Amino acid sequence: MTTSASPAPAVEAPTREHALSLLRSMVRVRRFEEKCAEQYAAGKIRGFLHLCIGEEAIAAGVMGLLAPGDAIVSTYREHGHALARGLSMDAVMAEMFGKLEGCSHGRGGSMHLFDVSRRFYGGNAIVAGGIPLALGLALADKVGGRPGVTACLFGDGAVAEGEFHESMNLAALWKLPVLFVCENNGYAMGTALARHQSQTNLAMKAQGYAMEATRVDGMDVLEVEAATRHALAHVRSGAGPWLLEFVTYRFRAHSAYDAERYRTKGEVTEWRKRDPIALFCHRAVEQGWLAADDLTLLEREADDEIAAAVAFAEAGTLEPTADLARHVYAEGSP
Amino acid sequence: MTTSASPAPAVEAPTREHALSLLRSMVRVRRFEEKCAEQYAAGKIRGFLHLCIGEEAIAAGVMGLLAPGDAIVSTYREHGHALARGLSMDAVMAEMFGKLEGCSHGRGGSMHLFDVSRRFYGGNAIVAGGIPLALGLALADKVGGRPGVTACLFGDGAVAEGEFHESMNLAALWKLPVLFVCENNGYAMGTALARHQSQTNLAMKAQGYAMEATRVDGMDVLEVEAATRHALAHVRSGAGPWLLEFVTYRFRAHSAYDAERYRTKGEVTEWRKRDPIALFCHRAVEQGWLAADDLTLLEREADDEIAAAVAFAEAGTLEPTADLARHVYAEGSP
Amino acid sequence: MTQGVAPARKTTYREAVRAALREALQRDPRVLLMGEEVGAYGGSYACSLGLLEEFGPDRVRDTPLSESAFVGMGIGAAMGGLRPIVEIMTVNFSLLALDQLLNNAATLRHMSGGQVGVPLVVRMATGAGKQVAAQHSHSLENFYAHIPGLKVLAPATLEDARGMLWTALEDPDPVILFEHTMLYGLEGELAADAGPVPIDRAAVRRPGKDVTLVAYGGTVGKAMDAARALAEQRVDAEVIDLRTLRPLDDATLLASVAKTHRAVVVDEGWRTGGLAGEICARLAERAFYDLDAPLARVCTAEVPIPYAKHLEDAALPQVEGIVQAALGAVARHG
Amino acid sequence: MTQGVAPARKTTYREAVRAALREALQRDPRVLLMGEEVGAYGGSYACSLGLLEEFGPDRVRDTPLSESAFVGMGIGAAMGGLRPIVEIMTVNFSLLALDQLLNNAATLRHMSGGQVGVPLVVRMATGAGKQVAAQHSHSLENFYAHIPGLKVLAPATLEDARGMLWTALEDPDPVILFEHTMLYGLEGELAADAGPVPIDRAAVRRPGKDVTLVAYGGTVGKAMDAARALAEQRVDAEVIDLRTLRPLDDATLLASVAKTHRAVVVDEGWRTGGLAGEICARLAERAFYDLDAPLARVCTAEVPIPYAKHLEDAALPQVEGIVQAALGAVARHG
Ligand SMILES: Cc1ncc(C[n+]2csc(CCOP(=O)(O)OP(=O)(O)O)c2C)c(N)n1
Ligand SMILES: Cc1ncc(C[n+]2csc(CCOP(=O)(O)OP(=O)(O)O)c2C)c(N)n1
Ligand SMILES: [Mg+2]
Ligand SMILES: [Mg+2]
Repeated sequence: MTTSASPAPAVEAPTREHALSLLRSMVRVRRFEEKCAEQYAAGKIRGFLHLCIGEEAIAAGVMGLLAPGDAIVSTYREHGHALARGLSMDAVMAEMFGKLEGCSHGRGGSMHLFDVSRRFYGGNAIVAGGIPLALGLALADKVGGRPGVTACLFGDGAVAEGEFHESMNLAALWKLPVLFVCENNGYAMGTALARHQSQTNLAMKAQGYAMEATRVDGMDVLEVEAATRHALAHVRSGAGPWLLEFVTYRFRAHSAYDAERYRTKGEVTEWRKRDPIALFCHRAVEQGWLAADDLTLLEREADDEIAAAVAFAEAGTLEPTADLARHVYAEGSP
Repeated sequence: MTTSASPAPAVEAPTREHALSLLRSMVRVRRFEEKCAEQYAAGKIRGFLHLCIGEEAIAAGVMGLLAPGDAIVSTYREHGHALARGLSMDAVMAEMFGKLEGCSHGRGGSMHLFDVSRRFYGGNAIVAGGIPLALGLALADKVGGRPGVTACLFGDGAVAEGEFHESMNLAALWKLPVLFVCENNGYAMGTALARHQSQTNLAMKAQGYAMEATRVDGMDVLEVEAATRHALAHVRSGAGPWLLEFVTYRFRAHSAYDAERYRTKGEVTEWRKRDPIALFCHRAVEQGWLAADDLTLLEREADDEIAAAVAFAEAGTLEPTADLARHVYAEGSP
Repeated sequence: MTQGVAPARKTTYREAVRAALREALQRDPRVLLMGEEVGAYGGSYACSLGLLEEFGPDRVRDTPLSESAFVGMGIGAAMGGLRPIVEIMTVNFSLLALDQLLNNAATLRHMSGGQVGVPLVVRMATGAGKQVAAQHSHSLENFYAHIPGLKVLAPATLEDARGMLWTALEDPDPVILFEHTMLYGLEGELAADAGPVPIDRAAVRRPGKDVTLVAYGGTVGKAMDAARALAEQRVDAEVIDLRTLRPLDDATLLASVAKTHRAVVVDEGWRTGGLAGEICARLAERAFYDLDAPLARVCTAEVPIPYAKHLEDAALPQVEGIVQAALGAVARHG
Repeated sequence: MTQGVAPARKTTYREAVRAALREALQRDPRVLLMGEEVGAYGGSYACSLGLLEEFGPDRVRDTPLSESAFVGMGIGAAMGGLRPIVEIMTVNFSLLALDQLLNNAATLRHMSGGQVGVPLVVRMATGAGKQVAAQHSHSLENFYAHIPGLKVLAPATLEDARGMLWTALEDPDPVILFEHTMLYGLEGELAADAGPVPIDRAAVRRPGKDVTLVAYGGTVGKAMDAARALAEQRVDAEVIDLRTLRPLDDATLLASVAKTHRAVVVDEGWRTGGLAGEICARLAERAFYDLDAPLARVCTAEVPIPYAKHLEDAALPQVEGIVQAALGAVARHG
């Protein structure tokens, strides 16, 4: 499945420790989101809720390779990115509960997770609207002589927006340290890729900008890592941006309001056979990187963390409505 | 200079009649615009005035091949397109004089020439803003079962705008009968191509949309014609849009307000050696397609027509200010 | 305009919109429905469920995420003879197409001296209340009501949801229709043969003599609730539903204030620079001597809408606030 | 804030803007100037002539025609620690970036619970008067003044052109600066050491007792001319220059009307839904008992601005119209 403009880098066998950390990262996201769906059904989480179940290999593979000084700009489907980046489950769950203890103090919700201390610049819910922000963060690092790379995540649907194009050109023209990460899950809401893109090989888009690109199997966390490592080295060297297209699939509905009329159960079933967690586990055990019961242990660990997060969120406080107008302008600003 | 995604079609020797018509078309535009510059200096024409002197081969070559049922969407640099499409000099000059007899009744000026009877849908002064309109006109023809093609003209600068990208994707996806015509004159205002495009071969952009494209010498009217004929046949057949990139040069300033700090006199001099009128004349006489004094005759013919147009414009009337609010909504509309 | 004589049936606002769309597609072959998710998904608010199946992909067209291009394409298609209905998923995303709507749709007729008409209908959802946070909760109707060349409608009832589209499609100029997201679930009775309704006048939804409450779209219901609450305190409020936001029906407003001498304007837009201010200005200009108390506005707090329910509620106009403003007005004397 | 003590020098508004930009680049290494034509061309209104040469291409950056991307990049760069000054060539093209300004620049701080600040300054030209027709003559200040999270300035004098930028750059939140195109040529005296000016208050440009004329930007001069004409008719007009369009300085407005009891609001925006309406609404809410006559607005006619000079003049607010409105106000009694 890996085809690329640049040659695909070789995948190396991970150490047990590394394999554990990749699996842990994916499992945490998976279990956390399953709990989110439950809490949504229970009315504890409201508004829009977009789950990335099925796409966890990207969050785990990409975020794991970023340095603390790197920055991230994501979309409304960002729980995975946030957790893999190190935001605590407590803060994320409390955010979705609308509590002051949430990572955006309850003002953002599921689509707008922020943590500036981790250079996680949100959760942006205007499709493609975050892409130019990533350029700016990268520009600031470049101008400031800092080695940071900004990872900019977006979906296949975003590729149709003008801002994607403007940003690709500008980033390549100015050799900005941006890692463009396209999570191509085959659908923009209910619109299948071939119904919204005349060129369905999205990595090919990079040629129009003289930019490097790779198209990668997004269900294989090791492929994700290898491609990211390679691209990141290029970007970090100052040679300009890189576009990574990860081919993946969303196992769940687009959001809570989606009856999934636009795809068949069979298609979903087929893709579930390539579940990134199952795929990796199977291979890891087969290859002896992991033990047979590692998955169960990690799931249990995650479940404990999640239960604590729910309790934390439940116990959280509501910001007084008197503070509604806070943060429209800087505190103490004229 | 011709490089192309698709193979370049062969250029055939024109008949005398055809050679005359191409030369006439270019000469009319050239002389007309020289007069416009004079009238601008004299304060008769106001606002923005963008001349296409140097780029006439594109107007002559492309417009000459369009059928009456085809539609055109152009930019603020559209005098050449308008005249080559058959708008009268009278109507265009009167428009720039702000007279009721102008092709837009004095409301549009130089940047907004319209003639719906010739399916000339303007003169659009938002860079790239006309491109989506061309898609719509093409869609209407397609849905209506009419054979029309919509020619959509824009500059190299427009290629950086998001609307270009969105429109390329949509036109290719829906196989709309649009002929995309990029007049790449090497500058977006004062910004040289390599300073605004990471990929300076603009025809290459088409690959990101699985669209056909050709890059053509825009100073050679026969090359322009040949490439246009080829592309037009494709588009008219229902096979989808085509992007033509014509490499050309603007001999004059961007507009009347431009001190041309961004390029050297030498560069302009070099390009003037490839003046499309001189180039064609020289070759046509050498090859025996035209006689040595044909140019002079055509220039005289054009000058007479221009003098009459200036007189017409001078004699035109000003719309009463009481009619200011006309045409905001349809006449007689609730 | 026909008034339904057939017996009323229980239905919803959403179903009324769907019936109107269906009928438009049935009645006029020039009508197309285009936009994100209108087809395979059935409409992001399920307003076009089944229409793709009934009318096929040439009439019901899913577009890529390209607001500027597909709105511009709708404008071009209208110029080319079609009667497109373009759906922008929500007003939040319409900013990406505002250039097209202002600089092309609203402008082409005037700029072309009356030659180019744009009989386009654009529908979009608007408003807050579903905890979808700051990027998905705007009420930007005043941006559109500000633009000469557009007509702007806000159906607040089942009759209007059913009937305005028909009239809008017969209009020779571009019409923008705002549907408040909280209204889709509104239940009520609608005549089986409900037909077109006028789009040039406001409606008095409740006659009263003590104070005029002006509202539109999503706030009409709140104003009605406030009027009921006021009645319990022996204040007889008149409720005006603006229905048409551009052009505003001054006559109905002035007649009401001439009777009540007091007005409270309710608007879900942010207060400063919103539509409520325009209503106040008109009354201050033209009903000055009728007024016995200061005008008052009940608008959304000037904050990006927060996610947390209690904060969102605090930000939006609520019944209690309207009641208080009305009581304040009746307590004052001229 | 320093007041110039050095001797005054003859200069222009354009030169004042240029001096302000130059000083900003000198004073703070975090300041960048970005936008179309700011560099090699010297600024489309020559406001940045020589700055590329002086500060180099890292500090003065010509951007491609990509309003959305480079404004978004400016936002990101501000988040990343820079102090970018982004120039949008004119407000007409700013619509292409309005999504970025509203949904990101104005929103990020609130949506992130106070974590993300956007200390960005955006400059743009605005206004009509140069016969550049319907797509180049807008006054859309109210679109921006409507948006919580932004501050909006309109320098109308040399002092403000020179001094507002400094203060804006020190503001922790996004500031939009509108420069009316007709002001660039304005000549006057300016202290050689003119420094920053406050950006939180309106200015009384001419004290008077009979009627308040409220204006900003390009209409301040017209209001002053009207005041002089009124003086000849023994009407003593007070002229208020709003200076800051968001947040509005209510205190200065209310104090003036408390004295004059009459107000005429002059605004080059279209009347309906414009900023003038907001001023009227505030007065009708808060100065109701002070008013002795209906409020009046002198705005631009509700038409796309036509090219022809006499029609353009007829569309815009003119001195005569202001005088008539003021005379109308003083002739009425409360
Ligand atoms: C500008 C804009 N248009 C439309 C939407 C509504 N919308 C939200 S998500 C989405 C689909 C995006 O698809 P993709 O980029 O592939 O991301 P995915 O949801 O598949 O992760 C749409 C249409 C939006 N949020 N922003
Ligand atoms: C959206 C927009 N941004 C900026 C401008 C100002 N502007 C007018 S023409 C121009 C350069 C366009 O260059 P190109 O597309 O190459 O056309 P050319 O003028 O060379 O024919 C610019 C920046 C505009 N009219 N519209
Ligand atoms: Mg997707
Ligand atoms: Mg060019």
